[in-house]
Amino acid sequence: MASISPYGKRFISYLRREQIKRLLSTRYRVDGRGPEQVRDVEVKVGVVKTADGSAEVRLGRTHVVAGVKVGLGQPFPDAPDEGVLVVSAEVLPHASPYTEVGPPDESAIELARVVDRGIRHCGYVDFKKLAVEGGKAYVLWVDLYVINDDGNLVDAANLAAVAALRNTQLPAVVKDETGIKLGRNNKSPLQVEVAKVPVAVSVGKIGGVLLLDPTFEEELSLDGRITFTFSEDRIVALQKSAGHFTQAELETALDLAWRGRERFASALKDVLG
Amino acid sequence: MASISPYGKRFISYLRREQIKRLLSTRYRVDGRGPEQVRDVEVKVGVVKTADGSAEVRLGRTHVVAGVKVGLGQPFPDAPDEGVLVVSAEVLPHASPYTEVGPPDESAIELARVVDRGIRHCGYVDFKKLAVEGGKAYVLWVDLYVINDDGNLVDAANLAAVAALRNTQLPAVVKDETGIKLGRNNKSPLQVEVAKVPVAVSVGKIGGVLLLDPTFEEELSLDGRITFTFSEDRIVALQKSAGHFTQAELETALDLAWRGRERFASALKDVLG
Amino acid sequence: MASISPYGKRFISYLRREQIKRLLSTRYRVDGRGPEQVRDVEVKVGVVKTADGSAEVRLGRTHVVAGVKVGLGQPFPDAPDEGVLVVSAEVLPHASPYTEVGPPDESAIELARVVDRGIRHCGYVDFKKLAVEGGKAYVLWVDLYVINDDGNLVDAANLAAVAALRNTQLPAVVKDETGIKLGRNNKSPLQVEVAKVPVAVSVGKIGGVLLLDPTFEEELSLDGRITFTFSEDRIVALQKSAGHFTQAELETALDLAWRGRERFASALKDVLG
Amino acid sequence: MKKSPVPLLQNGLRADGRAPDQMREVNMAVGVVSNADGSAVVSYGLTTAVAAVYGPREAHPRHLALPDRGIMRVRYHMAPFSTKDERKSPTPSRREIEISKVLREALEPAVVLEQYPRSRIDVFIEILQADGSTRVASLTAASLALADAGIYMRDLVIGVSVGLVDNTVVLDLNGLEDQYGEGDLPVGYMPNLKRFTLLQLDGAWTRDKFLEAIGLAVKGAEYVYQKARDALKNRYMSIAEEIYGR
Amino acid sequence: MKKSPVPLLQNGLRADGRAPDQMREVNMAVGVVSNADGSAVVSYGLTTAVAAVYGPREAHPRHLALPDRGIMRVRYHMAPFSTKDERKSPTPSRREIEISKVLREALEPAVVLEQYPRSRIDVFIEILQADGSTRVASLTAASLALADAGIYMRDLVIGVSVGLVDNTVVLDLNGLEDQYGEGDLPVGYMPNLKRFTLLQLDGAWTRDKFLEAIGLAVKGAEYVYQKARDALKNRYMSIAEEIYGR
Amino acid sequence: MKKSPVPLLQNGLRADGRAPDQMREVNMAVGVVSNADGSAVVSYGLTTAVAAVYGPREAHPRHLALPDRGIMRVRYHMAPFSTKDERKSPTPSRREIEISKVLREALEPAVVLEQYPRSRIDVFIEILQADGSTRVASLTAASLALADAGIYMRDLVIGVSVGLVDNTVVLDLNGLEDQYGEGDLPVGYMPNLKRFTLLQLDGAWTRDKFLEAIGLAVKGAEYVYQKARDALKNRYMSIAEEIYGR
Repeated sequence: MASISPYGKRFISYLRREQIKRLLSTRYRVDGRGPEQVRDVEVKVGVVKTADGSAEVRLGRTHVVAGVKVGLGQPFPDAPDEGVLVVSAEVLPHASPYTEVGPPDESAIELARVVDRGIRHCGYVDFKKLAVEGGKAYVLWVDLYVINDDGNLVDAANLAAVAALRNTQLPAVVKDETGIKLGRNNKSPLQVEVAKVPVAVSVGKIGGVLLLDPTFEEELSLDGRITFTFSEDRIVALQKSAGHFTQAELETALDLAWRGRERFASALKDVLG
Repeated sequence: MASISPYGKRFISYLRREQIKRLLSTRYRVDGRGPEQVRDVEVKVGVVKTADGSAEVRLGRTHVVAGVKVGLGQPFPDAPDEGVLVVSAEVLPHASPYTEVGPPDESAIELARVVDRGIRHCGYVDFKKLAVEGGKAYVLWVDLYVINDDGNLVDAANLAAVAALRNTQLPAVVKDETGIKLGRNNKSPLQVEVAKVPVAVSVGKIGGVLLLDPTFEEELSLDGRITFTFSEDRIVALQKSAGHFTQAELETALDLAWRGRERFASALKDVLG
Repeated sequence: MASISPYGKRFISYLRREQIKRLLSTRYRVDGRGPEQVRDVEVKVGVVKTADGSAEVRLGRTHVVAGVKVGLGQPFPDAPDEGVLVVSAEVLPHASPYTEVGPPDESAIELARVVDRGIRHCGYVDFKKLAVEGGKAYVLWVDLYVINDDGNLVDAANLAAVAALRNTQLPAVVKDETGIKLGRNNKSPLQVEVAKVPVAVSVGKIGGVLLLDPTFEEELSLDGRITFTFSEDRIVALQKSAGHFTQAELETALDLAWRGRERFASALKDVLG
Repeated sequence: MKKSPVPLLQNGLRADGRAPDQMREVNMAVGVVSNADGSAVVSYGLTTAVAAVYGPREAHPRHLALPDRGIMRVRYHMAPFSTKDERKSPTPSRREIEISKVLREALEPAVVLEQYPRSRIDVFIEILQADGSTRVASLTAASLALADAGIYMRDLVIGVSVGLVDNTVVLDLNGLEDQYGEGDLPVGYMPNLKRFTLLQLDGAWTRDKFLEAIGLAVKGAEYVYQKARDALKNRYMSIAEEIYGR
Repeated sequence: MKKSPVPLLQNGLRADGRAPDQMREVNMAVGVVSNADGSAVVSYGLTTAVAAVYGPREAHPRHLALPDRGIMRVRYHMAPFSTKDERKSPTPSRREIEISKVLREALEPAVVLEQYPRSRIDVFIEILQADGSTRVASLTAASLALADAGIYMRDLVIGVSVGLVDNTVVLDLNGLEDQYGEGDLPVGYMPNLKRFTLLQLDGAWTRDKFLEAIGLAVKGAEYVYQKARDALKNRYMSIAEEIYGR
Repeated sequence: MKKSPVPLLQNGLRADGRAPDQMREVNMAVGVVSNADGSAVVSYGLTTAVAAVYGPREAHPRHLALPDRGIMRVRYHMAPFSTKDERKSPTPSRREIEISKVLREALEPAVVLEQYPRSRIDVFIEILQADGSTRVASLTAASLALADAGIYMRDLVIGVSVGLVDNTVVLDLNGLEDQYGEGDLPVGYMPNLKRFTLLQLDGAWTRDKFLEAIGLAVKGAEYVYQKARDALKNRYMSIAEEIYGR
């Protein structure tokens, strides 16, 4: 309830942290990757049969499921002729020993909102096509479910969300005496503009070295962290979520993220078709 | 909010527990009863004048009040032509030194839901008769109020609920320019099928002995606990709520509960008419 | 959520308390005032441009802002032809080192309700004129915002509320195809009956001495506290909020409050016009 | 003020037949909740409040404990079936939260909290039936429950309401008078110490009517006080019987 | 009972082609959540439950710790996209809170909590797909996750449901049978100790049908138990491989 | 993007008459909340944020305290009457919770938390009027309040927003430009250390426009920084006057 920002108690030992830094100064990471290297990434769609659209992403040992449910509702007052997108994120208590049971905390809320901002305005989904007669609109409920957290949730969750939307089937709108309803026996694919798919790429900074796709223990050692979301050649979302950056670092991070974008985009290729 | 199940801190001293067990091995209970004996039970109806139906049950020193309020609402989507039953339970902070102030905890929720399941499908209330024109339905709000907890809340609360329903007067449905309302000046009795009244009977197990109607301190010594709800000769609800049972114990408990049913049914006789 | 009344931990040292009492026995207060003297009071209206009405009150170092937002809603069922008043109070965490972040606590709720009762029935606002065709009504949301708490919040908040209402502009009711709305481009002043303005005056009791306008540290030393709200020559609200009073003290407090009323009323003069 | 469906005052009598200075039937019983350290049920006409006291017990959470005196918590709550029309939501309303606070502040002057450092005394009040004057019936019930629990008290706090009906001062408002009358003035009073510990007010009162009402409240409280003393005496007698036999 | 859109039983076979005493396809895997101390995913047909165990760890908040044994917390929760029709609100419902309680009480008899004084064992269960029998699939998943975490256990608790369809006792209800059948009886059973730790019931059952159903549940549980043992064996084998090489 | 009711840019000037690189009128005052350890009010045009700091004080609840440094809590909240149209619900929205987090993370790099082990510093920010750029005005106000409280800081964090309007990069978005423009880029910047501590972005930006915007943000922050230094100087002067007389 309180919006006041609490502190989680996530520790990494001083020794391990120094080890990560020392190794990185030789441009190696403790899991053997180079700074610009992304972990193995796997994207599967249609994994949740009860959802209207779904996807599962494994980024190293990070594991995220996205499920889309389509509903009917009121459009936003300032966009009466558009569908509605609601992105929520839940980091399951399964995901790490630090996760508390309860409503989403500030980190989960930030995760959902960064993914949401990437999708909302880039043109990947044409919300104008999701208006429904009678002043109603389709509501796309995208639920991001983190099952195991080994770092870099934003990049993984963004992939899961865009893949699940690609996989989504819109139930038909049915009228009967009591009003307008959704008929799940008659579905058609949600149209998405594949070329405009938003891709989020996070860049971490440890001891002056910029790197892609940080793991959980790297995240505990960060001096800075920033996420860029790209759609085509545009930046459509940005979130500095730890530390600080000089202007030169910012430019370097942007270029590094742009290169990382390729890696994630290619993992989506089969899924987007 | 969190559905995670917390632990209450309810203790009984080791010595008292051993005393209860030792005595029970000779088939006596610390309050002088035999294992199959139910405490004095008293059922009164009409005790709350502001309610549309009410009853009060004293089972030994356990004291439960049930109040029924009738409202108008939407039927459930999967039963558009039926009335709605909502059973809630509150264990008042009055009831014992262990009760915390706050929204109902898991035990109160379980209590309400077990009583609800007993009533919902057994035919005691004919929900089809509670549909109201214009797509609306009567809502029966049954509030179970535990004022003093000396054990066996389920059996007492079930008695209070069925007696309060028997005592309920349905306000007439009135139409005016603003729509449909309830008129409390014009009431008629809620029809219940007396023969189908559901009766909940709990069986406790302490050191291998099965017993009826456990007190609060016996409940702190239980190795097992199961509640059967009967309507006519059918089992209409069942809830194992502590420990474990062998198949043989289960059959014995069922037969014991069936005998206990008589005792509670006779306490209802005057009330049900 | 829980309505159980918690204890704040607000302390004043024993020595300071004795100092306040000793000085007061000579009819002096630690800030140099006499018992019947009110601190400097300043009332400004129109201080929040985004609100439909607003005011700011400084009573010594106590600082309260009131903002009025006008909405459309349902009238109360027992007053279908009247507008609706909703007074809320929030003591900002800014206001003192004792304020916790969270939903309004019992003190903030009491503050809002005492101010509300003063305004609701005295005729200052004619709620009959706030009905809107089609079974709707104007809703006056009055939010009392305590920015700095140096005592006597009720008197200050009441002044801010009545001044903000005097400053309020009612948006016009506009009809379009989707129904009734408010049009904020077309506003007209909320009519208030200036002569009936309710004025709240609190009286504190310390060691037998009655005094007006207690400061925060005086409030921590009170043996009694009572607030009278006057409209014309009537008492329209009353709240004993600490300690106890004899009948003689009660009469003296009433007369003292009546004299204090003048001081607050004159601070309102320019604002009410 | 809305117009009442029936005249509130006719030929000097109220709609329920009472004289202006007459209480409804007052009933009390002490020791009604067997698990509680102290308890009481009080009814003024239909209005029924049941109070239970637990304590003194260890203050918890511990950072709330005070080194030099006990703390008291008070909860006033209305049962969902206690009101006349629709079911009341069980979630505490702002009204219930405010009343919990004023009841605590009405009881505190009577309880010798200095006797109970680092301890907590909990007072729970539930309204089972509401027909006006619920907060003042609660106050009487809470006082009896505290006394039943053996808590040190300077005096009982007795609650009564007075009101304005057709510009006449009346004692012990019922629901109808509360809804349609011109004023409501709930009072908490310590009859021996002659002090007011609860005072609230609604409506529009002249100074004279207000002081007249205060005077009537004192009389009403003294009447209820006698009933309360009897209820406590009965309780002690029955405990004594239990212990020493007849 | 509402009428099913398709016959639930025809020529001795159920709507999905199963015999009355036949489970749906049962799949299990252990060690699926790498951060957890133990984990498992179990599916009965479409119904899929993933369980993770953390602990034993220090009980926190500390006043909940017990000096002589560990405490166990269990959370059962359904994903918003796990149900067939509308999105389910993620706020725990009363149903989910009750099931969390009965699952905890079904697991406690199997866990040797005396081994873990002052500690806490957390069991988190999430339903990813729901098609009937979710609580019993949860029970099996939780047992496997506890075993995977190396928690001392007296036995596995295996969950299966039995139900009444056209007055025939059937094993492992799916969503259709749960919604339109005449009775649902979820069971938790320890196959070695031969004890029931979860029993609930809906519908209307004669004594005979009830006992017949209990008998069928035992058979179903024994079948699932073999699968569970295999899943644990596979997990140990793969760990052994990791450690000792092929 | 929706179409604006008025042109956002015409003849090189914005709807409110500003040049693209021009801030609205900036006003600041320090020490405005007398009970707080530090406080400030900052306005960029209509947008008004008032910040108060309490601390360092003992971290509470104690299990949140860190042995080697202080913790900081930040709350960003909007008054119900701060928005243009309907009353805003006072319950913190997801947006307010996210902004509280990014503001804390924008302030942390500037505060020498190592100086305050086991302590807590609380920063409370309230938006009294909202007309765009509320989070960046909050950042400036919070920095001033922290400095006013005498908290050790490496630099002030200055907040400004830049945006895209008709494909032109503009400084300090107002509400209209925020709603109808093509992009919003709030920035937190430490002018002496030349480091960015807050960066968010909405809309669609090419690399070039993004870098141009960052450059403009730095200029805007340097301008606001001079105002902030003056406001602090005034505060110190008035304190000095109080202490040493004129």
